[in-house]
Amino acid sequence: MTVDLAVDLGFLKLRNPVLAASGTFGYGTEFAPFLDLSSLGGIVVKGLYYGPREGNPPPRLVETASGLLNAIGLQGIGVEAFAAEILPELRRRGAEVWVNVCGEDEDEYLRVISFLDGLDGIAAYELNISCPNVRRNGLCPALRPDWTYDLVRAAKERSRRPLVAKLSPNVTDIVEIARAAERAGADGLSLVNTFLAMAVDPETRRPRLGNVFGGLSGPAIKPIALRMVYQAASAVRVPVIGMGGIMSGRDAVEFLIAGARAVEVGTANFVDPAAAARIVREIEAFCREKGIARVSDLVGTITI
Amino acid sequence: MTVDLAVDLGFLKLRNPVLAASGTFGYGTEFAPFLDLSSLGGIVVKGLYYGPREGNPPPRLVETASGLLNAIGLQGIGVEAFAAEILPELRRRGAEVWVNVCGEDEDEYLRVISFLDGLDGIAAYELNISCPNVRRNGLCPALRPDWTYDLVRAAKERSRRPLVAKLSPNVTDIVEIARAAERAGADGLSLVNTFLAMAVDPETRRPRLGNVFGGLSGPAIKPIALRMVYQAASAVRVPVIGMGGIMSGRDAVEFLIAGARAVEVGTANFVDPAAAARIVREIEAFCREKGIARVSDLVGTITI
Amino acid sequence: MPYAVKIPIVRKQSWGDYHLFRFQAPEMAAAARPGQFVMIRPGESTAPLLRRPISIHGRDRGALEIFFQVAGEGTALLARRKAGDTFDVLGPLGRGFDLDAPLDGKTACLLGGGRGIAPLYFLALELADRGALVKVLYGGRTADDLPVRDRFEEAGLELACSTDDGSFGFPGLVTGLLETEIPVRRPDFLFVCGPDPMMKAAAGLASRFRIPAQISLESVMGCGFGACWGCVRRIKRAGAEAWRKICEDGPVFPAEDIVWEGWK
Amino acid sequence: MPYAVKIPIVRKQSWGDYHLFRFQAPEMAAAARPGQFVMIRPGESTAPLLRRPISIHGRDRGALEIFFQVAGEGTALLARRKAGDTFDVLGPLGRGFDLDAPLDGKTACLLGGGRGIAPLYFLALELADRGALVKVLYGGRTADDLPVRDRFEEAGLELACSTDDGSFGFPGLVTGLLETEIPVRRPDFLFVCGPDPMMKAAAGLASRFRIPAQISLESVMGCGFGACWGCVRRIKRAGAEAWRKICEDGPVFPAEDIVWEGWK
Ligand SMILES: Cc1cc2nc3c(=O)[nH]c(=O)nc-3n(C[C@H](O)[C@H](O)[C@H](O)COP(=O)(O)OP(=O)(O)OC[C@H]3O[C@@H](n4cnc5c(N)ncnc54)[C@H](O)[C@@H]3O)c2cc1C
Ligand SMILES: Cc1cc2nc3c(=O)[nH]c(=O)nc-3n(C[C@H](O)[C@H](O)[C@H](O)COP(=O)(O)OP(=O)(O)OC[C@H]3O[C@@H](n4cnc5c(N)ncnc54)[C@H](O)[C@@H]3O)c2cc1C
Ligand SMILES: Cc1cc2nc3c(=O)[nH]c(=O)nc-3n(C[C@H](O)[C@H](O)[C@H](O)COP(=O)(O)O)c2cc1C
Ligand SMILES: Cc1cc2nc3c(=O)[nH]c(=O)nc-3n(C[C@H](O)[C@H](O)[C@H](O)COP(=O)(O)O)c2cc1C
Ligand code: FES
Ligand code: FES
Repeated sequence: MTVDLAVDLGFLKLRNPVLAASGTFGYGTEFAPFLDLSSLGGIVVKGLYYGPREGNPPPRLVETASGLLNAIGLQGIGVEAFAAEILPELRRRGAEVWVNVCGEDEDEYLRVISFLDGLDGIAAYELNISCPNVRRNGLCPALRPDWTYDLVRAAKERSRRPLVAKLSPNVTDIVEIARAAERAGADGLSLVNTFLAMAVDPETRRPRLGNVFGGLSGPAIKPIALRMVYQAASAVRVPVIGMGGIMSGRDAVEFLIAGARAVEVGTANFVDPAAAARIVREIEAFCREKGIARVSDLVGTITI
Repeated sequence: MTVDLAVDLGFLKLRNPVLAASGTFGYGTEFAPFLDLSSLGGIVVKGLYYGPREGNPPPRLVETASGLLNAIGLQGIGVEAFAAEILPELRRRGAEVWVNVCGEDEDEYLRVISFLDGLDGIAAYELNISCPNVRRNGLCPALRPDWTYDLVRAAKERSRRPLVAKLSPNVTDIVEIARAAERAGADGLSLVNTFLAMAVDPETRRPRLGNVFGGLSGPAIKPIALRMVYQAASAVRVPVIGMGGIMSGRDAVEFLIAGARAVEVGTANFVDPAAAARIVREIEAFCREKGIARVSDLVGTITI
Repeated sequence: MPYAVKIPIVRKQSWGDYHLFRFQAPEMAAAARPGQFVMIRPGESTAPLLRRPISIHGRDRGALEIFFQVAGEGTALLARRKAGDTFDVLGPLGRGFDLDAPLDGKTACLLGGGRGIAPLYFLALELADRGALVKVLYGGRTADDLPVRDRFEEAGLELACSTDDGSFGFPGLVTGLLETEIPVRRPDFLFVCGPDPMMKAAAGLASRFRIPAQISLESVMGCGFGACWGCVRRIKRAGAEAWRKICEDGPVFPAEDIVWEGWK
Repeated sequence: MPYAVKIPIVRKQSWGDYHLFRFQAPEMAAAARPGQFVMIRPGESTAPLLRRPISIHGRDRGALEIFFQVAGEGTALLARRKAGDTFDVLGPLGRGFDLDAPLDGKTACLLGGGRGIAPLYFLALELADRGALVKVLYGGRTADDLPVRDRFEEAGLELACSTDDGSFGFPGLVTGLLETEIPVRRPDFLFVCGPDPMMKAAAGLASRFRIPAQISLESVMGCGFGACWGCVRRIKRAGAEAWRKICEDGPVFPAEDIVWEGWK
């Protein structure tokens, strides 16, 4: 039995529902030794500001129980170097490229989009309105529906490409934020970004991260992420891309059943650099075993 | 070197900073075979409604990566049976008893407090305004500052005992809620309760919990809980009791350093029924090793 | 209550996914009664986090035995231990089988499905000790799922087996085997442990033939000693139904008290 | 890039908290260069989650060796493996030591502190192969912290040891030993790996005596292959300071490029 892995996001057809999550897949090229980049549904490259960024002082990573706490602070090369050095290589390798768009303020988000709009070979933008590592206190637009609405709307008006808004889990009511992003014209939603968190070193009595706070990802957060994806997918019509702690095909299937049209694989890429491709195969094997002809037949089939 | 383990909450002196967390220590008596109940700073008994409660249909527990997802739904015996069967036994054993107060509505919270006010041998109330397992969608008073304020204020006015408000982590801004509880007259705050979460069984395509959603606890949540405790403790003057994933004395010390005046031990009690007493000893050993004469000297000493 | 952090494993036997461990635990062994269980910590890290409930399979002087099947991550980790390693064991827990009725000369049928055979070995020996005539019915999917059948025979206990695929013994479900046994043997008591559908069917037969039956239930357990209220099932007592804790009020219940419907 | 999920351990040696493993990995061994490292997964569960970076300690035909000290949960789990078990290893990774300069007849001083000795054994053999005169300075807290000193001697490499407590060799820090060596031996090159304060002090000496030094840095690593940007340290290059990835641009850097101040 062959399984049809393709999923239709409405604004874009994916060869399969697995994307590599932003910031956990470098610029994509780092993974070329480990997997065929064209075998994934897509790769969301590391968050891009307009110019190069310094990032936060180390330590930037702390391992926690089944989780990873990071405060990279979006160190990166900026759009020009991306266009010159990275994008051509990704296209040559047949990758479906998404760009995670960042900005210090609305103006920078729009400048990034304008610049990228001028390039070929980008499938969609993921608007990163939810990074907890840029401001010390974890503030970001996705914490409030009005901020979310304003920024998504401005970005959508500027963009010539499909725009997916990436939401934060650090909110009381994810549905309210999801609806605001939809109303503002987002073509899809992706969630969750990392949870604002911290760790303290009892020896030094200092925060373990140079940046004090960081973002928690990995298997630890999966149950909370899955709940939010389910709530968001139940509340909006645009497609939802789910993520948070996906390590295996079965984890991915949980998100699809809960309503995600596609998934992103994050922290797992660090543990197993071939994880994203493996998860595609594991989803396929799951469908075959259960006699499911199209992976899209799983989406949103949860029975309450 | 002897270490002074006592901590002063202002409204109450504790022999040491370790309490057993509500719902994870039964009614206390279940643990008598494993530890000396009088050796703890206190025990917060399982949440009490006025009358007996059925609780949620099983499955009520799912293990997740370094976490426990529960939807017990506060099954319990009610205040009268507690007064008759449990409290005398706890007093006989020398336990410092806190009661976790629940209610379907404000009226029930107040009736529980009135009833308990008539009993001797209770040290304080922990007002459970944050249980995600009672309403299907996880709604609870601690999600909004105004709801928090109103309920805490009404409860405080009625109560003849110190009242600690137990906060929910499922909020955008824990500081706003903490301040509302403080303004309303709470003598202290305890946090965090569990994170609203879910799990899906790929085989049946159903939620793994009978109640669909549940509350996530255990080591998985520690980094998020610690961040919130730090934020709350930095924002209010009343003492903060910290919890979330504490498994060891070092975990407890992280919370104390971040600003908690005491801690509660939850899920760890299931894994090791003597955990709370062990954690007291481990905190003491930590202080001795570092030459810290009073455990209270650790509180809030984080250097940023 | 005996409680030991580290208990040395003195013997291990394995058959594919099934494992039998014997560990030295004199206090626990002295206190143990058939139908009780222990909670074993699968590892030292936080994943898996909780202890796993495993029935007491046998007792031999100061040693206890457990018999289990790998079902997931926790039992897989347990299975990796070797003789000489240690287990972190809490127990004995639960109420076990009610053996207060006069048993001498009575006929007892023990019905075990798959890993559900675990508590029945200990029980069978105890019943035999008390003069009961014991017949064990042991069902599995295939002949490979009946690894401990020799133990019963070596202990001189009467045994009949069934397999779903007919590869050994009676072809079909073990409840089918029970149906053929009842008219012949007219058991005074039934003791049952296995998968839910099998126990439900056995309870149906017990009720039809008016044989008092005790059933050992399973449930996901958070603590094993009554503190978390996570392990409940629907139980009828004195006419009233309630969610009752398997770990404390059970795991063994009279068949007629168990409410099979409407909880899953 | 060689990448193998399961690599069999063929030999294990242990000295207290220190362990030396040899595993069969022909492709990896062929590709490995001194100063490179591998990422090893501590277990199969999600806690611990990430791989741990460990230097390549030695190469012998198709086998690689690692030498490590238990520092926490991850390395404790690794230490529990036995010969016959497998490792989940990713590598070789990183750029390793720069050996492009002419080495024949040159004098190289290798400075290893504690577990920092790990990459220097592989390096020492390679340098000797290329005709360099190698002197290894190996420092530890006590004599027990110098477990692999025999290996150097057995390989015919010149070695001097120091201990902080004076229980073996030169009493004091290994950088103290270096200070006594420099005037005597006038090394052409320094290669250093150890705790940060020791490396910083060694860099100071290198600069004072104008000896080109290469230093192998450590940092917490998320991936090991340049994808997470978690492992950065402050590095100066062409006059400009930046957070550079240890795993990709290093772990070995010229001493003068490392900015020791203001990052921790
Ligand atoms: C009182 C009692 C006695 C038991 N005695 C034995 C025994 O002697 N031998 C034996 O092989 N098994 C026994 N079990 C079952 C055993 O506890 C489970 O197989 C084990 O906990 C599964 O853990 P895991 O990590 O391997 O699998 P998991 O990955 O946790 O689960 C695998 C599957 O088993 C289910 N499961 C998980 N925990 C339990 C549980 N506590 N009870 C029932 N199903 C569960 C899960 O929902 C899942 O479908 C007993 C259970 C109880 C409640
Ligand atoms: C390139 C490289 C090569 C290394 N080679 C070796 C080697 O050959 N032999 C050896 O014994 N050790 C080596 N290390 C150090 C080793 O990686 C750490 O000791 C190990 O990751 C600690 O893991 P753990 O789970 O045991 O301890 P944890 O509990 O994770 O940490 C224990 C302590 O070590 C610190 N730590 C954690 N991870 C690292 C890390 N990656 N680098 C530095 N400190 C860390 C923590 O902050 C903590 O203070 C190397 C490190 C790097 C970066
Ligand atoms: C090291 C690291 C860097 C990240 N960088 C970004 C980023 O640049 N942009 C972004 O939107 N999300 C970023 N994230 C969040 C992930 O894309 C993802 O939302 C999150 O990690 C949850 O998924 P996971 O649990 O599978 O890792 C980063 C996560 C990690 C761990
Ligand atoms: C099974 C279970 C039952 C709980 N019941 C209650 C309760 O009745 N009242 C309450 O305020 N919190 C309850 N909690 C939350 C805990 O008190 C605690 O806030 C939470 O578990 C986080 O701490 P931990 O990670 O140490 O478990 C319960 C938690 C668990 C796991
Ligand atoms: S397992 Fe905790 S109450 Fe039964
Ligand atoms: S460890 Fe991930 S970039 Fe270096």
